[in-house]
Amino acid sequence: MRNQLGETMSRQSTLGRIACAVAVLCTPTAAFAQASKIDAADTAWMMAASGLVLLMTIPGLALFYCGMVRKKNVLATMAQSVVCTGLCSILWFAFGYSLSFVGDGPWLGTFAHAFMRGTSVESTSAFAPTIPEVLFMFYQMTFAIITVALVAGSVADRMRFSAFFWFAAGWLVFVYVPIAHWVWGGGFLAKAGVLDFAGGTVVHLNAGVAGLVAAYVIGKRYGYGHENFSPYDLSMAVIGTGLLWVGWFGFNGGSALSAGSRAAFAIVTTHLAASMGALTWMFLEWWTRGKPSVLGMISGAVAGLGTITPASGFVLPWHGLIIGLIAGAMCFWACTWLKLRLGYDDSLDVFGVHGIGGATGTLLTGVFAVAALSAGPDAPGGSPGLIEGNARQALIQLYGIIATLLWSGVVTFIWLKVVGFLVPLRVSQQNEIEGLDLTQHGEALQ
Amino acid sequence: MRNQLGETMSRQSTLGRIACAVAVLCTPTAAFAQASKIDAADTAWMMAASGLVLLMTIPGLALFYCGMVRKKNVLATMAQSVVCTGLCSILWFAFGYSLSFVGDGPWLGTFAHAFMRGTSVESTSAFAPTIPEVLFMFYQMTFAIITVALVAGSVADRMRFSAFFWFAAGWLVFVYVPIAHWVWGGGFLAKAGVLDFAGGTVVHLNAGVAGLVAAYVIGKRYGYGHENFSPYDLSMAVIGTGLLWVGWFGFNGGSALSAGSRAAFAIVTTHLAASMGALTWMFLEWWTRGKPSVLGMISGAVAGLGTITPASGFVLPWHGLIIGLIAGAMCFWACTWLKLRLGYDDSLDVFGVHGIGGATGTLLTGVFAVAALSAGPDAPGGSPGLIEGNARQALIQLYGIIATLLWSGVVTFIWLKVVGFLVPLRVSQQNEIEGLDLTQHGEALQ
Amino acid sequence: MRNQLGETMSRQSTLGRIACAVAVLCTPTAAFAQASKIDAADTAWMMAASGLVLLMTIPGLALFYCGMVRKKNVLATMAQSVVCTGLCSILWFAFGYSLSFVGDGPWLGTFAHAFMRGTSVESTSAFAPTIPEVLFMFYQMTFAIITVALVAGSVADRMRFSAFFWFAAGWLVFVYVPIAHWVWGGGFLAKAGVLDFAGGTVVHLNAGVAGLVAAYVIGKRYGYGHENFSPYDLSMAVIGTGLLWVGWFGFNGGSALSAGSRAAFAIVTTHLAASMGALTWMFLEWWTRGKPSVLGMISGAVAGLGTITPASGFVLPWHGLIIGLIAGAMCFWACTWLKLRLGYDDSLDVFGVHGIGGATGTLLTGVFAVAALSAGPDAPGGSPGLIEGNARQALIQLYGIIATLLWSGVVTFIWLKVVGFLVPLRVSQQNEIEGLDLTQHGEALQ
Amino acid sequence: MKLVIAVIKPFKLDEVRDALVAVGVHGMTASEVKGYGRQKGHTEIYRGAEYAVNFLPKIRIEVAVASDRVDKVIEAITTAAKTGQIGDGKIFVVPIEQAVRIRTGETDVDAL
Amino acid sequence: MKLVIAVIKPFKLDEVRDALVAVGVHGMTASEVKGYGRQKGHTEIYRGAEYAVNFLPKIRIEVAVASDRVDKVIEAITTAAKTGQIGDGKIFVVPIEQAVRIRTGETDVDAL
Amino acid sequence: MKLVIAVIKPFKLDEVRDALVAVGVHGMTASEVKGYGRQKGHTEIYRGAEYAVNFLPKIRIEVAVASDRVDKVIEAITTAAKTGQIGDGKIFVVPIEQAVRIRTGETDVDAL
Ligand SMILES: Nc1ncnc2c1ncn2[C@@H]1O[C@H](COP(=O)(O)OP(=O)(O)O)[C@@H](O)[C@H]1O
Ligand SMILES: Nc1ncnc2c1ncn2[C@@H]1O[C@H](COP(=O)(O)OP(=O)(O)O)[C@@H](O)[C@H]1O
Ligand SMILES: Nc1ncnc2c1ncn2[C@@H]1O[C@H](COP(=O)(O)OP(=O)(O)O)[C@@H](O)[C@H]1O
Repeated sequence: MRNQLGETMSRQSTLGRIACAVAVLCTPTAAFAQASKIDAADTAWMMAASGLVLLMTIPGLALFYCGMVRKKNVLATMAQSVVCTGLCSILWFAFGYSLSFVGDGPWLGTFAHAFMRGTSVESTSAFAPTIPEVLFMFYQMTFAIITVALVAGSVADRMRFSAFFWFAAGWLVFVYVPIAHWVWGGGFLAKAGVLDFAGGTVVHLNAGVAGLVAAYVIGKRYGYGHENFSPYDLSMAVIGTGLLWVGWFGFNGGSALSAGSRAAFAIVTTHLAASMGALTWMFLEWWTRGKPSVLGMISGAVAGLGTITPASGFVLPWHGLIIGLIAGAMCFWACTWLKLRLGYDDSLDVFGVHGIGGATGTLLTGVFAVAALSAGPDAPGGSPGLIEGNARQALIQLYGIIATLLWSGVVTFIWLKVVGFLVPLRVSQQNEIEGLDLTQHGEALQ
Repeated sequence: MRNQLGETMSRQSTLGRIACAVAVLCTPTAAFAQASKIDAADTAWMMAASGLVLLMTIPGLALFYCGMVRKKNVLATMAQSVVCTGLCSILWFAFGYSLSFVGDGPWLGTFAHAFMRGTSVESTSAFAPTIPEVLFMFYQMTFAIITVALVAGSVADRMRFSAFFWFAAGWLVFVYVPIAHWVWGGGFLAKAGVLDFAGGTVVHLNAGVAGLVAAYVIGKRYGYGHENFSPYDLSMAVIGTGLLWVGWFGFNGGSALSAGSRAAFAIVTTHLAASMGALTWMFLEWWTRGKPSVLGMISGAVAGLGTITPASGFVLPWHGLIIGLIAGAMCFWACTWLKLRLGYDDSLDVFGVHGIGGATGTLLTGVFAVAALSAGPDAPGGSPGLIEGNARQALIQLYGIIATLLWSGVVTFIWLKVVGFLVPLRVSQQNEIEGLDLTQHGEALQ
Repeated sequence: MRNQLGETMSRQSTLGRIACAVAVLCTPTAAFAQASKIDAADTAWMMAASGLVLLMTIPGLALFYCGMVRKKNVLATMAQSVVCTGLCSILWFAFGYSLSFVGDGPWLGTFAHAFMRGTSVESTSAFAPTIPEVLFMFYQMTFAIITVALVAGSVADRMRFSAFFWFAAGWLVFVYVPIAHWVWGGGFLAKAGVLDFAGGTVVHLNAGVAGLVAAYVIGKRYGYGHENFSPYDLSMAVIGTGLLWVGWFGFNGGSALSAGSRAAFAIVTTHLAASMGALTWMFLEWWTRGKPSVLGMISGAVAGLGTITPASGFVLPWHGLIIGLIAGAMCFWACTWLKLRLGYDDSLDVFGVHGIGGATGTLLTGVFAVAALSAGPDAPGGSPGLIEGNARQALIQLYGIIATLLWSGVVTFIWLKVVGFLVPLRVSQQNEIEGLDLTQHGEALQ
Repeated sequence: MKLVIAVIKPFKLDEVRDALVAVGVHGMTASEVKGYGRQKGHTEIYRGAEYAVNFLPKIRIEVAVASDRVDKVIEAITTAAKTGQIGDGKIFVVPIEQAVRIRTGETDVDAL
Repeated sequence: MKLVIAVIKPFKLDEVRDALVAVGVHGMTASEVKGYGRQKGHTEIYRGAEYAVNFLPKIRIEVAVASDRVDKVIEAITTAAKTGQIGDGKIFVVPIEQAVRIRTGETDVDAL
Repeated sequence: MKLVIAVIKPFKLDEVRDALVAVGVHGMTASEVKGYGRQKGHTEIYRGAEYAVNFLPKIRIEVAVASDRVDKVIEAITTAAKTGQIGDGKIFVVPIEQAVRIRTGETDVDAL
């Protein structure tokens, strides 16, 4: 019947199509009366998980980021997270979800469920058969939001708000949506067998690479290198980290898409990686700089969280400790050594933490994956990793990393050029000195 | 048996009655052993939802509000949210709940479940048959708390703390409790068929109107109009907005009182309205004032959230976009034009955002309501709205709006006069200049 | 089979043992396919509850505490909560959990489940038969974290970070783990019948006593008594309180370990105690000092929350009001009178609020316990308290209090001396004046 | 030239600025300070601890003016800043030997 | 009359105030400043970036006193503010030509 | 001795300090101030309310120097702080009659 609908509608205006959504939705008059394969417990958990993931962006990421910038840019930094939430939610609902998760083409999905048309209160997605499809759409929406918001960190303190707005819109559509389809929506990377439980490639590597490219394209902040850029209020960054940390349980635990052991294992593995990441960065800093900073601890925690993300549902809790250790070390090295060598100005280390972390985690997933965790009725064998003798998995993971890296890097670059052609990407030096809060938003912290 | 008890107790002191609660509660010795119609999944979701709604007040609303006042009044503004939480919780448990949700008189409920007497671990309310009644009482408690706390925003910066304390107590009892009973507790508005899923009339319009009246009665802040009242720290308001936004999933999603599709639909619809509200306000401000402010974005988000509240469980996700758009525009107009015309000083725009939003949303519920969403075993037909050909619903909604507006306006006015007779409503001008933190609470931000 | 494993492994290195965990885990190839006694709804609730309890520490407690110190020590205070999270999580997973909850010796558990070895995705703990054991381990982990983090409050502003790190590690192992086993893990206090639903002895009294001892051992802050130590930013403490309050629903409600009436009752009882505690402290302060401070309200709320903790699952909601009243009064007295008399400098009143509250609540549990609430298949009789005629329970509670008080006091003292022998417990006076943020962590609020 | 230093109550700043502009002074530098004097402070209570706060928030204004306009300026400030209650503040006049406008290098009165 | 300007270490403020009150000075104006001098600062590290902070927090006190009491005041401040370590601060004395109490209009010494 | 008071644009502080050090001045005291002058401010909009902000953030530097070095100091500050745009700020020179180093009690030029 959905096909029929598709045909009958192909000749109609979008609004007409939307109208149809209602039609379709209304056919089963007493919807809730009918028996449904929707599970209440899974639904309860996924609603909570969706809330947790949104909490990661507003206020989590907004706090984490704004706590690291200078006073004059605090509100502008928050504005980026807020506007991403509003903008990406609408685009995702409009067609982003459908293009990512509906239709199994190798490159992209279809518009079949644009505006959730053709779905009813009974509908479920093949990817999450026990919860309402609208909830699955929403859960995935919160991932899209935070990925775009993450990128903003690299251009903080200097990108023009209007330019960011356009950048965010296009980046979601041209970069995030395709990659989400490739890895999670049944695209060619999924078919190739790439393992990414909650977003090592789709979210973190993707955002990290885009951040790096954006930092290069937009250039260094005025005064970078000699002026004192110390954060205005790190306590905000710590609060943000707490919310990110807890929210991540919804991010990784929710990616099990049901309320069972796998979700619980993912949460515990995630928590241990974050803990180990925090201590690792702390000790490395203590050892190399003489003092363990709070910024270091929270950076390590976020590094651990980002790195364990793709692995969380495929590896055991104690693997989380090992991955967290590697994450803390790799990201510490990237932020304190690599960054200086390469000489780019990624304001809030989106690449150093999420890019490096995402890639590392995706690779390690291929190393530590434990088949038993991913085994299920439809995949009795599960997905073993290198340690369980399946060396090929590591290569497949590498394949996924490279594909993501290339697409994200190239398309981000192109899209930035396009946007830069329409509106200057960067504020005037005068405005940069005055601060973005006042010049972009006409308000300021007192 | 509950009736028997009622009789035997009618001659006893409250404390005696409380004692009875125990008695009753203990009759089923091994309570938890018995079979129970309480559903674990619904209970899990409603416990989470209750937590989310409380999170909206402390710290959500406390942050949202205190971020918009001047430094000298930050703590006093937070104090209002904190004291509302403590005070209203006790009054609600004592008799507020029973008067609102127990007994189906047209005007008011009864004292039957005062202090939850006459209930056991098995008890459920007819309004939420699958969760413990004590949990339903608690969930509703969090609504009562935030409604009273919302009103505080209009008199921020100048109301005497002691006066606010008395105002809050009486307002809960004389204004909130009756209206909650009328609309949700089987009162005359419920019987008339007014649709209010999560509080367009009971919570937002109610708080907005009370705020407007209070602003008029208490008068403008010293220096209003010429002095610079810019907010001390909008970043707090942004954090608060994030918590309000996520908490609202418990507010609207929880109003389904079970963990199913309807809750999921309500959450998604709510989120889309908030997103659209934020962008609408942002663009209107950008267009009319030249700059998109962060305060504008979050005001629009809250406007969208408040406006979608009554509709969230009756309309489709994409309706959320339309309602969010209207919400952003209406509230922007109310806060930037209407307010100046009418010349009242509603410090934090309780009326402009919640009053206007609540009324708009309640009306639009009657326009967009989709029968299929509210259809269920007990109401196979569901509740259609104007678009589905049931024009009458719009009128019924109007009826609900007017009833709420009148009762809230008149009784708030009377109660303020009564309180003002006992203790001055307003602090001395001297104290207002020094700030409420120091003069009302003897503490201050450093 | 687990025993077999135990034997075969006893001769192997820890790492070897860890490896075995995998082995064991993998035996059931298609783990998730098999039928399981794990309940989805309970799992959903306990995952949410675990998140809520972690939220209490980061950022809840971090905010509550850092809001009460001086600007120069804000980050250092947060650092203590963050490092506790990382450190205690790893130790708990490594062997803390196993020593506390696995094996029923009177004094201590065993290493059987170190690193969760010997457990599978199917495993459950006898203490929580309907959720994955790994989730139970994690839930308990969040309790261990916050208990250690609580202690930090008494030595804020002056303890050397490195010393705190060592202190925290040892304190968890030597103080928390044994007491957790005694009361919750089937140890001698459990066998004696001590009732402690969510941590009156294990968490609050324990942390409070340790805090008192630490305050004495480390000594008063430089300038204590004559210099102005007013808090830098109480708004942070209020935010923290909101998160603690809501998180406590996971703390006490989660201690039911399932999503049913008992969890709901515990949450409501907890909330009422917090509300009453807040109002009680507020009125006492208003009456004795002339002004109701926000710090007073939140202190009262936390006092109520800490005090109701052991009772929450054993008493009725209205008992929460009484216990909250007593809590507010006792802790107010302890912080404003007792403290001055005894002349110790417990920076953030860990003893005055949590020590006194924990002891009071544990005792009152023995007074108000209602058998019907704890009655279940395995304990048809339930646990009655003094009011229900079981005076003995009050004595048993006293026994639990004394045992906790002695062990915590003595071992904390010894461990502090040991740590002090390895590294000075306190920073130099010079550093104390400059502030811990700069001198311990090399960063500061701008 | 003279440097007129005035310490006033914070909420009087706008009025003082307007008064100065009215007498033709188009520049000034203000800063937040804490003042100790006859005006009694308040006590803050934090749980067990009570602190007497004697330094009260004030605004310090610095105005450089030609010597012949000092009296007009003093009068303007006095009238604008006065509430008649203790704590209104003080005005001190200090000699300026040289003044320079950084942008142009102009000196003395031209620099103002 | 003279304006005594002292730059001291923040934690010495209370002692200095008491010392001044002891010698009969009942008013002063304090402000938070950042001082650069012999006293070496510290470095702050934020991930990859290291910043040398040379401006250290100090408190600047302004006290207007009758000329004949300047020495007593200087001595009081010196003794109270001294720790003997680098960074104790400075005292500068500047002439005041006029002083006014805004509340009463009193001038010169009466204004203090 | 003279007290050189300069009001400059905040982001120029480091350059000015370096310039002063270059001419052998090894101490100074800086504070955050708000300046009113020719440089026009901005308006902030909060929902319905618009506020014109005319006091702009500036940094005020105080440098005590021996009389004979005043010109060198003024020149150093001027060159370092100049952007050529309105709002660069001012320099005022005030006489110092006495100076003391609290730590040592040294006076006059030795105190600097
Ligand atoms: N001797 C002084 N030197 C410098 N500032 C002073 C002096 N005396 C008072 N002040 C400043 O003037 C303010 C007001 O003085 P105060 O004695 O409180 O009231 P009044 O101005 O009515 O005499 C004080 O807060 C302080 O900032
Ligand atoms: N030439 C100067 N002009 C103005 N302020 C100065 C000058 N030299 C030092 N100061 C102030 O005095 C403070 C202490 O000076 P410093 O040289 O560090 O130590 P000491 O006072 O022991 O000589 C500095 O932080 C600065 O605020
Ligand atoms: N008469 C004055 N007295 C004290 N400070 C002044 C005076 N005039 C200007 N200033 C300070 O100098 C700053 C710059 O002055 P302004 O007129 O804006 O630009 P310019 O320095 O280019 O003339 C002002 O912000 C203010 O702080």
